[in-house]
Order: sequence, then structure tokens, then C-alpha cells
Amino acid sequence: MLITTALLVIAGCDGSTSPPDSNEIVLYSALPAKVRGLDPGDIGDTTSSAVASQIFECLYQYHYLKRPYELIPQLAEAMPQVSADGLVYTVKIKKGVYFAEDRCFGDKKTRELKADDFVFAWKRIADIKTLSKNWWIFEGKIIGLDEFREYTKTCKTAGDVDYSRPVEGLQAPDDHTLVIKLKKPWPQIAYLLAHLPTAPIAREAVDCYGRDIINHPAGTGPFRLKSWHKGSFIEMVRNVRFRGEFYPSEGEAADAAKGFLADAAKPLPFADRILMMIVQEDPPRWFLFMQGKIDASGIPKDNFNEAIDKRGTLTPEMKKRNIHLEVFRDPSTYWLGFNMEDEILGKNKPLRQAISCSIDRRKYIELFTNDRGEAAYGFIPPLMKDYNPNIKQTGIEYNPEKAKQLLAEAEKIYGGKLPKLTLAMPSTDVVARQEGDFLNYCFKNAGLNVEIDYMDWPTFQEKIKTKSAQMFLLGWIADYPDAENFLQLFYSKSISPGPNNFNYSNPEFDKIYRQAVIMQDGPERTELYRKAERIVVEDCPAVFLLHGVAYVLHHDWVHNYKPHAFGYGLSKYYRIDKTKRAAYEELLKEDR
Amino acid sequence: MTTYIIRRLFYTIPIVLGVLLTTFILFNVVGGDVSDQIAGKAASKETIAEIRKEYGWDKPLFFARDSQFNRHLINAATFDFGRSWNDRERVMDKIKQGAGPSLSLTVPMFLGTVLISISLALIVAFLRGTIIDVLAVLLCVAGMSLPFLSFILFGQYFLAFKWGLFPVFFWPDLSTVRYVTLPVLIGIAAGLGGELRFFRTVMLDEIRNDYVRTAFAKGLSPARVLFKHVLKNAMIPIITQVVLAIPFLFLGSLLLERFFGIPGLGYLMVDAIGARDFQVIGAMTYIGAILFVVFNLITDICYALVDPRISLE
Amino acid sequence: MNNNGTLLSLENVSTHFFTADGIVKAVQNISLKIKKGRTFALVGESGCGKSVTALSVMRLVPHPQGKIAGGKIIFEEKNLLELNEKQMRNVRGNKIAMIFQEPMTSLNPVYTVGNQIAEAIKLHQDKAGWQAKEDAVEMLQKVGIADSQRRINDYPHQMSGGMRQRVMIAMAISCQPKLLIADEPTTALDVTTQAQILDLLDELQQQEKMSILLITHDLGIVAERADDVAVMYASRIAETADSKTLFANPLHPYTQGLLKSLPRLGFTGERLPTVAGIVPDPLHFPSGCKFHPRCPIGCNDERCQTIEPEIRYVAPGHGVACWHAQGYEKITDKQNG
Amino acid sequence: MSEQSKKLPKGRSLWSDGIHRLAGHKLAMAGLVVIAAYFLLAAFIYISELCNWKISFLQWGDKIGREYEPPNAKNIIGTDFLGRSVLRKTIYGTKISITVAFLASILSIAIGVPLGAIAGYFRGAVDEIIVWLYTTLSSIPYILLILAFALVLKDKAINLHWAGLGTLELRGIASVYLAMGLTSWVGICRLIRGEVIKHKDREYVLAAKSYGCGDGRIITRHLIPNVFHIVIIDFSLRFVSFIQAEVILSFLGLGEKNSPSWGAMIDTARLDLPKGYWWEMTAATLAIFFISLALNVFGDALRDSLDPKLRIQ
Repeated sequence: MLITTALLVIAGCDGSTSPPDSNEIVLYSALPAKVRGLDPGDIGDTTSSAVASQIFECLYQYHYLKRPYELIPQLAEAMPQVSADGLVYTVKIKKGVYFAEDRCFGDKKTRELKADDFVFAWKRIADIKTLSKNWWIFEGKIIGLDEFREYTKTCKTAGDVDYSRPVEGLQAPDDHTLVIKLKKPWPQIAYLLAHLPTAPIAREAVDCYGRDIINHPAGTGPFRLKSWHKGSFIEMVRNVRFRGEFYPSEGEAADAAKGFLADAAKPLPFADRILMMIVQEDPPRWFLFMQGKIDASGIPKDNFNEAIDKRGTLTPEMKKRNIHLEVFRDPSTYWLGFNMEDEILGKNKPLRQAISCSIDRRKYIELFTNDRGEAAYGFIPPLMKDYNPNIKQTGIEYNPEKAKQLLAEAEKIYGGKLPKLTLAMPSTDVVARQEGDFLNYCFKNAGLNVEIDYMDWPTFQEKIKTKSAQMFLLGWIADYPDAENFLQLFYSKSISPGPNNFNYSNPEFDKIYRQAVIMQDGPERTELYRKAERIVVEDCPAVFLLHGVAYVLHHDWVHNYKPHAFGYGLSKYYRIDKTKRAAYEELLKEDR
Repeated sequence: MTTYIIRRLFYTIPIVLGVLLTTFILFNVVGGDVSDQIAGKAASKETIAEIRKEYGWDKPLFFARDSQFNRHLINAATFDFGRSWNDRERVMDKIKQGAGPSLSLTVPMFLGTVLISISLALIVAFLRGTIIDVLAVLLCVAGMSLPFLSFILFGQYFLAFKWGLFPVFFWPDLSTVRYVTLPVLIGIAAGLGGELRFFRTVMLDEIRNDYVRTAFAKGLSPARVLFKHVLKNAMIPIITQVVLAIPFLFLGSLLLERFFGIPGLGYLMVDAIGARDFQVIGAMTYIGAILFVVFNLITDICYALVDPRISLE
Repeated sequence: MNNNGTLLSLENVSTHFFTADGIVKAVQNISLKIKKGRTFALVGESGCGKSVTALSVMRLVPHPQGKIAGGKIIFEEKNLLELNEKQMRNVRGNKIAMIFQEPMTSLNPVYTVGNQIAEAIKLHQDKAGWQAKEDAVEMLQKVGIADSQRRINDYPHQMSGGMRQRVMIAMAISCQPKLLIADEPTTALDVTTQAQILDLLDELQQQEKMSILLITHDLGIVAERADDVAVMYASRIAETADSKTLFANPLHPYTQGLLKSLPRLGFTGERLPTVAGIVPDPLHFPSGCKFHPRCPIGCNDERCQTIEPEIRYVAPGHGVACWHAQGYEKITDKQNG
Repeated sequence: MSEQSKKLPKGRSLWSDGIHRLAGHKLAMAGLVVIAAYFLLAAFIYISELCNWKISFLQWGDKIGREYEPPNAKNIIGTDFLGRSVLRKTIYGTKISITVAFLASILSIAIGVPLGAIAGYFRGAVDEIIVWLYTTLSSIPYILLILAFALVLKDKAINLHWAGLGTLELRGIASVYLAMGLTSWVGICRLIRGEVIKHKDREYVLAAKSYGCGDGRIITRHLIPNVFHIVIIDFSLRFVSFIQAEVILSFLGLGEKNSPSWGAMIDTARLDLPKGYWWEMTAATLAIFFISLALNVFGDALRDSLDPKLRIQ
């Protein structure tokens, strides 16, 4: 999933005031961006995912407590049965799972989940008329699905698309069995079956609401949408038809000591209601958290000093208020990318290296992540199993003197004084401007002449898609814990408008990539991944800046708050202690 | 009267067409299509072509039966602006939903500002030249000279967060009155200066008229002279200022709504600007202009109601 | 002091304007007496302070620049300057009414004339709306407006200048005031209308037994209508007497100059000043007698140039402020006539 | 009051009279001094950049202290997140803000005055078209119009080859002042048109016509100089709104990014304020406050002394 630079904003998760019904347990949280729509097939942004994941479920989910991240069945009965050649996946679906009550199901209000709902949902993603952003998930993977997409292109309108048209690779022999046939091995498939866009969708809902389905999510999850005040707040309530799930009984070694196992085997969810406020400005979001209105909050960059001291622990003021800090690694890497098709940069490796040498990563991390990020030398983040600690030796360190030497070399190649370079920034906001100021400061010190060009996200995307950005600041946060998700960004077949924004093309890399993606996990594949990474780092299509670290503050009344890098629908695990919440209100009153 | 209104409506046709042409040139010709942005992170050429078809960007701009401009005119005439490409929501639904919250913020703000500033303007105009008047004018100018964003930031930080006098943000359990109070007060504080100064000038122009002296010579009290005689005469500039401000109420307040979580049209605009959602901005621009044209007409009718010298025939 | 017969007396009244450019002494030490039922004319060139004198009596000097700096204004044995604002409001429009020069602008354009007349009646006579309205109709009739029942609902812009001045007069007399101040009531009107309005004022004076303070620059009108006259020059009274005396025996060179410029018969609407020279700038009055630069005698006389003459009464009721006036130097004390 | 009208010295033209009155107005003169200081500072920054002078207080990019140093003896208004001097940034910000407001004003005058004069002078069809044009633009809510222009013009390249100028790249503030200029000429155009209509039948114009002056000459040599005071007054008051608009546009991400501007500083500081780093916000707010105050005071005084209609005593 694409993410903008080192701005580590986390959706605050839960919070509380006194709810109208005194026995009701309410989670309050703040979303840092607007929610675009709750059609899982079309969701491409984290904020909408954070909401929709409380309502929809996939075949699989990540274990809440175990690390490294491990998949467990959610709607599926068990992990898939895979044929020997790795091409046929058979998934048994749980029985007795019902959709949340919705008027689209007519008088009965609900219906049991069937394997067909998955087939329908995935065909819908393939249907070009729905303009789904998530076609990349299935593109070229499932037998017959690409042909289905071709077929939809021939249809005049969305209504003409015939969903009963069979797709060989997607079959539901009975209501509780799903058979997926692949064109080639796809080891990551299980991760994607835990990815929100693959959630099942009831055909009734699509028929009933048409394109308005974005406002009428009907899922099988622990909560259902009660009301959605656009741009303001979203209210969800417990889904009475929820299939029943229990809090995990095992976890990491330290989990028991931290109290994460206190609720083991208790029925989920704990909360009756979720209230998600949309608060796009940082100051009010921080104010709401400090007033105890919302349960958890990422720390806006500029509130760091107030919340956390130099050693990365909470300030006494925060401790006094019983606020907890969670720090965790993000599966993300941030970089300054080069457009390899650019006349000046593409053919001039010393220039790219000079730029790489000129940036003081340590200072960057200190300034923009309060010293808590990890300097990056390659693109696979340390959270990934395939992370290569030795990539540092291949990577380039901060060295302004060396930058100057490389620059001299670069000028020889270019044949004269280098023209002004342009760095595209994906945002015009304050943090982007500060980053730009800092980078420019670094460039100046190394004698580089760079213009920083700030633009809004859509313009930035357009620039990248049309290959007209020379350099750009961007990052990637993994959709699933497989480094393949990063590798594909450098594959020559996916250059812009595909995800390879660098327009990087290296036949050697391509060969390894093609080989590695169809391999099952194992030391051999790790070796190939690392080799591919080394090739990229040597070619220097980007300056790898840092791997993200996220911070979340939460109040002491939220129990079972364990950060998770891939899961979104976590509200079901949180338990609220209302007496502590009341105590905080008292504390606030005293302070005043 | 009816003939007058009909004639005036007739005059508005070229204006409305002008507005439509302006928005079309801005958003369709210069702004252009945003299909690559809609397509998302892994777009292919065919998806982009499909999107262009979906939104009609593959059609000629002008001079064809199915040209984009014709489409634009039809959309405007039916008030159906299709779906926002950003979140696939109906543009008209978004606007309808936003109008209420915006009005709940801007109407009290507007009434407060107008009533306070007109009353103060009468008083200040009566006391013209005294130290109170000089101070009031200086305060007004000072208020006008502070950036609006500063008003909001200081107001939210001190009044709401530090001193806890108001809620810092919208909250579902709160009554509307509670959470709009602070933004309304900030809006009034920021807007009062300019309004007060304007109305003071209007009143001063009026208060120098001979009929005011006549009224005083009759033995009327200053309050009666100001509120009965001066105010009604000052109504023409006041109506122009006040009635023509009403269409803007529907647009909400860009900054206040965003900082205080009021899901109105100002908020919608900020989002639309960030996402380059030209459909929303274009629709808002058009609706704003229509409202303006309508209220312009209402203003003219109001003139006739307050001033016997003006006739609509 | 004998106040019998005196309705209003001004004693050493001064009114100053405080402007950005300095203090303008618009009225300096003016004293005069208006007798019951008589017409007192205040004459002078524009800018001499006569209007400000009238406004001072009403205490309607434009504030905050203007201020009555001193003196007494005795009306019905009370000093108006000592009344509070509320008491003063009870005098205005009730006991002392005023009409103005510009009938075109002196009426409020957005209210009907009836409304404006009735407003004063309601205020001062404590009458209900319908009663006040009936009174207003009656008043309009009184000032000679035909079809008053209907005209009462007219707006000022629907009336001619003369009609509007009649409305102003109706408004002024609606509460039977003791004193009517008429500040150049006819200047803005054409000649025939002027005469009609003045006749109307005369007539009403007879009926209502009120005094009139007539402010004008037209000596012709004074000769015909006034009982007593005061001539003002540069914020002061130059000469005052009853009308006959003044016209027969003007003592001040300024008065003499004015009278010379007066056509023998009747009056015309022409502007008066044919006295050589220009009216002095009130910010930079000349030293000594303010008339000396224009005075055939004073321009060469050192005393005139340095010492300003006080008003002295050379005969009962006949005061003059000129060193060279006949009999002026014989009187050493100020007399209060 | 007739008494006061007399004290006007006689025989002075509108201009010399106005300037005389203005010179006596101490507050207005103080305002003028402040405005001049800001302009000179902006000019000085340009000159020093052109001549490559290294003047320490203009080196806003230098790190001069710790990060977020509060105001102290060494750095009077503290430092920002990179340890750069807030004072230097504020001083340097003058350049952007004054440039934007100045160019926008010039642009709006350059469009509005000729159009207004032509419309008022020729009347007829030309007038109809120009009036239609500005009525259309003024029907669109100003804030929406300016945002739409800024948004659409942003990062666009305008092909001026036909004019022999090459391509104009609209980077950074160019789109901002273009948007402001292209949308705000309506007011001045309307005023000039009205005034020209009043003047065109005056004796001096008729006289000029009678001895054979062409239309162009009459407009440029006779009419415009006689109505130019309106332009000056409008300029001084509009300037303020442009400076304030820069703040809003910066908040919406449409402003200058590469060097400090007051709008950008306030926008930055909205994140700083909640943790008590108030100095950057305060510095930029005050910088805006003083020039706005000066312009308002001066503009008012100018209007009072040059425009007899609006003169307030």
C-alpha cells in the first residue's frame, strides 16, 4: 500500500466518555482522514480499511498476539488444502455464519454465508465496470478471471455484465467449499485472502443498493454500521448475528506478563458500540486524546516532546495521567526515488549515489521520527523475515565529502555543470515542507542544486504515473508479511503507471523475481529475495531513508491494546475499564 | 412586481450561462481529466480508458451533440452532478448533507455578527469623534488585521483546551448548541471588525442627514432616532451587505469547520481541494453562483420594501 | 430684571467647535431677548454663526465637535443649559420647535409625512396612535395642504418643496410650541412659495400666540416681518434693535452696508453680501474688531484693529458694537437694556 | 455643516487638497511609514538576491541555534524546528507576501481599469459584454473562484509562444497571484466604469473632444487621471485582503513552499502551538497584523481625504 513519507500518523483507536446507556461499553477513536466508502472491493486507503475491517471478515486473519505474524482461519474452517503442484487451493468455509441484519436480505433480514459470496466478490473486482482499485490482487493469477475481465470490457454498461458466467479458476462445488485454480504458483495467496478487498459480498446488497453500496456495508464481522455522518463520525454497534469468536489463549512469551492473556477464551467483541470520529487536523485530535475523549492516538510529530522524553519514554506528565505508550515496527520503508527513465538521473549512477551520500539519515530520523526510526539501506524492512542486516554494506552511508567526489564524477559523465534537479513532494502540508527544507539543507551542503516541488497527492500521483517526476519522496507499507510485496515495486513489467514508480528495469533482477515469486517460503527463497535486493541497492534507483516505527498512546482504561502491523479489525479485542475512565475525568477536573 | 421579477429572471440567464462557461473552462478544459488519479496505484491503460469513458472525458469538449459542454449544461439544469470520483458518492448528496451542518454554524455566526455590528455601529456612529469611537475603530481595524487562522488556533487552544470553557471538537453526545458555540464566537470575533467598520461608515453617512436633526428637534430620544429613523434609511446598504451574504452561508466556513469537526460544505471543499475533486468544486461553484443570483434578486425586492422611493414597476 | 414679556433670553452664550485644525468659535458672547408673541430676526451672512445660535438654543449643536462653551439660555425662567437631556427633550418639539432651511432633506424619506407629524404628537402629548393621526390631519389642514386626509399617507418625495416646508411647519406647531425657530425657512424655495410660507408663519403666529426666532440673511424679509432684529457678524452681534429703529437708524457700519445693498421696494431672493471684502475665516479671525478689514472707517483706525468693541446700548433696546457708532463711547458700562 | 465647509482652503485641486489633509493625519502618516518600510524591505531583499549580497539577517536557511529555542537574548524571537531564526524567516517572508499582494493588485488594476474605462466610455455592446463578464465573475462566490483558479492554475504551463514569450511555468506563488489578480479586478472595474460614465459628459471631456482628441487619448489622458484616486484607494484596501488570502491559500496547500512566507509560517505553527511553541505563529501574525493595520488606517485616511463622497468628518 502506498504511503506518503515519514509522517507516521496512526488512526487513534478507541476512546470514551459517558455513553447514553450507562451499561453500554463504547470505544471511541479518531480517524485522521475521511472515510471514502465501505465497499471492500473498492477500498484502497488505510482509513476506510480501519472502518470496514470491523464490519467485514476475510477467509483468514492474523493471530492477534503471536509474533512473527501468523495466519489463522477467520471465515474459513481451516488453512487451505493445497494441491501438490501448488496450483489448486481448496478452502472449507465455516458453517452457520450469517450476515449482519440488513434490509437488502428482505424479510429474513439475514442469510447464511456461502462460498458463492466469495466468487461473486472476486468477479466483481475483476469486472472493469466497477472500476475497482484492487484488480492488482488477482491480475494474471486465477484461471479464467482475466478472461472474465476481458469479457466485461465488451459489455456496454455495468448492468449488462453477467455474473453467472463461469470462471474456471473460481468454483463453489457446494455452499461451504471454495476451489481456486491458479495459472502459476502463488505462495502469497493466503495473505491476500486475509486482505480486506477479498472479503465476501452478498449479491443482494449489490442488487439492492447499486453503487450506493459504499454506504451500506453488509458483512459478517463483529460490528455493523449503525450510522455514518459523512465527514463527522461513524457509529457501529455489536452485530447480534456475529458467528462467535473467542479471545486468543496463547501469544508471545511476554504477553502473559503484560496482561494480554487475562481475557483468554472470552467471547468477542467486548465493546457494544464503536464511535469513530473523523478529525483531520492534528491539534484537535491531540486535544481530544488529552481530554480523554478518545482512547488512543498516534503522536503528532510536534507533540513528541510533550509526550515522550529524549530516551523515548513517556514524560512524567503523561505517566501521571496513566497514559501508555506502544512503540512498534512498521513493515514500511521510505525512500527518495529516482525516475530511471530521466535523461539526467537514469544514466548517471554516480549522481544518484552522490544524492544518496548527501542525505543525513540519522538527522532525518531524529527530526522527523524523534530518533525512533531505523535507518534504511535496502528496501526490505527489519520486520520481515527476509530482512538482510548485511545490506548495510552494499548500501550507501551519509558522507558529504564523498558526495562531492561523486558529484564531480557525475559532472564528467553529464559533460558539464549539472542542471537544477527537481524533487517532487507528495504533500503540501507542514511536515512535507519541513522535510523538504531539511533535504534541501542536506543537498546544499553537498553542493547539489535541487528544487523542491510540493504538490498535492493527486498531482503527485499523476506526475509519477506519467513518469514526469524526476525525484520523489515516497514510501511503501507492506500489505502482507512477505517481501515479495516490496520486490514487485522494482519489476520491469510493472513500471508506471504500475507500481514500479522508479521505472527501474534490470533483466537480472527480473529473472530472479520471476523465479522467486512462485516459490514457497524457505531459505532458498530468502536467498533469492536478498540477492534481488542487493542488485537493486547497487543500481541505486532510490535513496532508502528509513524503516518506520509507529507510536501509539492509549489511556489505561483500554485493555488488550497490542499494536499490530497488518491487522485492521482489532476493535473486537479491546476491553474498556469504565471506572478508570471515570477516574481520568476526575483527574482532569482537579487539574483545572 | 411579477413582471419585474420575470424581467429580472430573464436577465439572469446570460449570467448563469456565463457561470457555467467559466466553471466548464476551469474544470473541464484547464483542469482536465483526472482518470489516472482515479485508477489508483496499479492502474493499467485499459482501466484508465474505461474511467475516461465512464466520466465522459473521451468526448469532444464543444461542438458535438454529446460534447462535454452539453453534458455540463444538462447536469447543471437538472442539478445532477454525477458521482464524485474520489469516493463515488453522489455530489448532490454530499452537498445536501453538508448544507445543514454548515448552516448551523454560519447562521448563528452571521446573525450574531450582523446584529452586534449594526447595534454597535449605531452607537459608535452616534458617539463619533469621541474616544469610544476612536477606540472602536482601532479595535475593528486591529481585528481585521489578524489572520483568521490565528483566531482559530489561539481560540481553540486557550478557550477550549487550556481553560476548558468549550468542547474542543464536535462530539456526537453534545447538543449542536454546545459544540458550535466556540466556532461561532470565533467567527463573530473575527468578522465583527470589518462589519462594524462598514456599518459605522453607513451610519455616519446617514447620521449627517438633515432629517436626523429634524428628528432630534422633535424631542426624540437618541435611541429612537437611531433605531427608527437612521436604521431604516441605512437599510439599503445594510440589505445589500446582509442579503448578499446569505448565499455564502451555504458555503460554510473552510477553516472553522475543519478545526471544529463540523461536517459542512466548507469541510467538503477543503477535502475536495486536497483530492482535486473537480466535480464537487464545480458543483459548489455553480450552486453558489445560482444562490447569489437569486439573492441578488431578493435584494432588489427588499430595496422596494424599505425605500418608498424605489419602485419595482 | 423684568422678565415679563420675555420668553427666551440668551446671556453671553458662546459655542465652540473643536476641529482637527483648531477651535472654531462659532458663537461668541451673544446676548439677546425674544419677547412673547413677537418675531425676532437674526440676520447675517452665511457662516456668521446665526444657525449655530439657533442650534445652541435647541442644544442640538453637532456633537462631539461642537460645545456650548458658556453663558445662559433662559427660557420660561429656566436655564436650558442646566436641564438634563431628558428634560431638554421635553422642551424640544414641545415648547420650542424648529424648522430648517432644506425641506427637501429635512424630512425622513422612508416614513410618511403623517407618521412623522404624529410622532411628535404622540411623544409630547401622550396621545394614542389614532388620535395623533387625527391631529396630524388637522395640522396639515392648518398649514394649508388640501386633501390632507389623503396626503397624510404620502412620502416626502411625492411632495413639492413648498409642500414639504408646510409639512415641516405642521410638525413644528403640532404641539403648540411657545417658540418657533425658523432657520432660513424659505431660502431653498422659489419666490412665490417663499411669500406663501412666510404668510403662513405670520398667520400661525397670530393663531397660536407663539414667538418666532427667524433666522435669515434676507433683510427684506426682516423689514417686513420682524419686530426685533439682531445683526450678526463673525460670531458676534454687531447691532440689535427693534426693526423700525434699526432700519431707520443703523449705527454699525456693517448694518449700514447691508441696508445700502437692499433694494428700495419689496424683497428679492438675491443673496445679500455686497459689502466689500469677504467673510473672515473663523479659524483666523482678524484682531480687534472683526469687521475692520472691510470697514471704511475701521481699516485705518488703530483702535479698531487692536481692541474688539463690546456691545453697548446707545438707546433703550438698541445695542451696537462699534467704536465709531454714534454715542457708543459715552457709555462706559455694559448695560443689559 | 455649512460652517465647516467654509474652512476648506480654496483653489486647491482634489489631489493637493487630499494630500494636504492626509499629511495632517498623524496616524495615516505613521501607517504610510510602516507600509513604505515593508515595501523597502521587500525591494531590498530582491536587490540583495540579485547582487548576491550575503546579508546575515536574510540568511533564513542557516541553523543558528538549537531546535525550537524560545525567544531569548540571542535569538529574539526564537528558532524553528531546524534551529533557524524565526526573526529571519519573518523578515524574509516579507518578500513573498508583499510580492504576491503587489503583483495581484497590479494585475487586477491592469485588467480592471482599462476594461472599466472602456466600458464606461464607449457604452453600447462593449459595455454589455464587459458588464456581463464581471457580473458573471462576481456571481461566483469569491473564495470558491479564487480557490478554483489557484487549483486549476497550479503547476500548469501556459504556452505563450504566440506572444513570443516562450512557456510560462506556474510554479509556487505564480498561480497564487494570478488567481488573485484574475478574480479580483471586478470591484475596481465596476467603480471605474461608474466614475467614467459620470465624467464622460463633463465639460473638460467635451472640450477635449471639441479640439479633436481621439477616444484613446481622452481615456488615457483625461478620464483615467481624473478617476485615478479611486484606483489608489482600492489598491490600499485590497492589498490587505491579498495578504490575508495568502494565509488561507497556504493552509490549503496552494501557497509558496520553498521559502518562508507568513502564511506558511502560520500554517507550520498550527502544529507547534498545541505544545506551546508560540513564537513562530506570533511573529508571522504580528508581521501580518502591522502591515494590515497600516494599510487599513492609511487606506481609510486616503479614502476620507480623496473621495469627497465618502468623506467622514
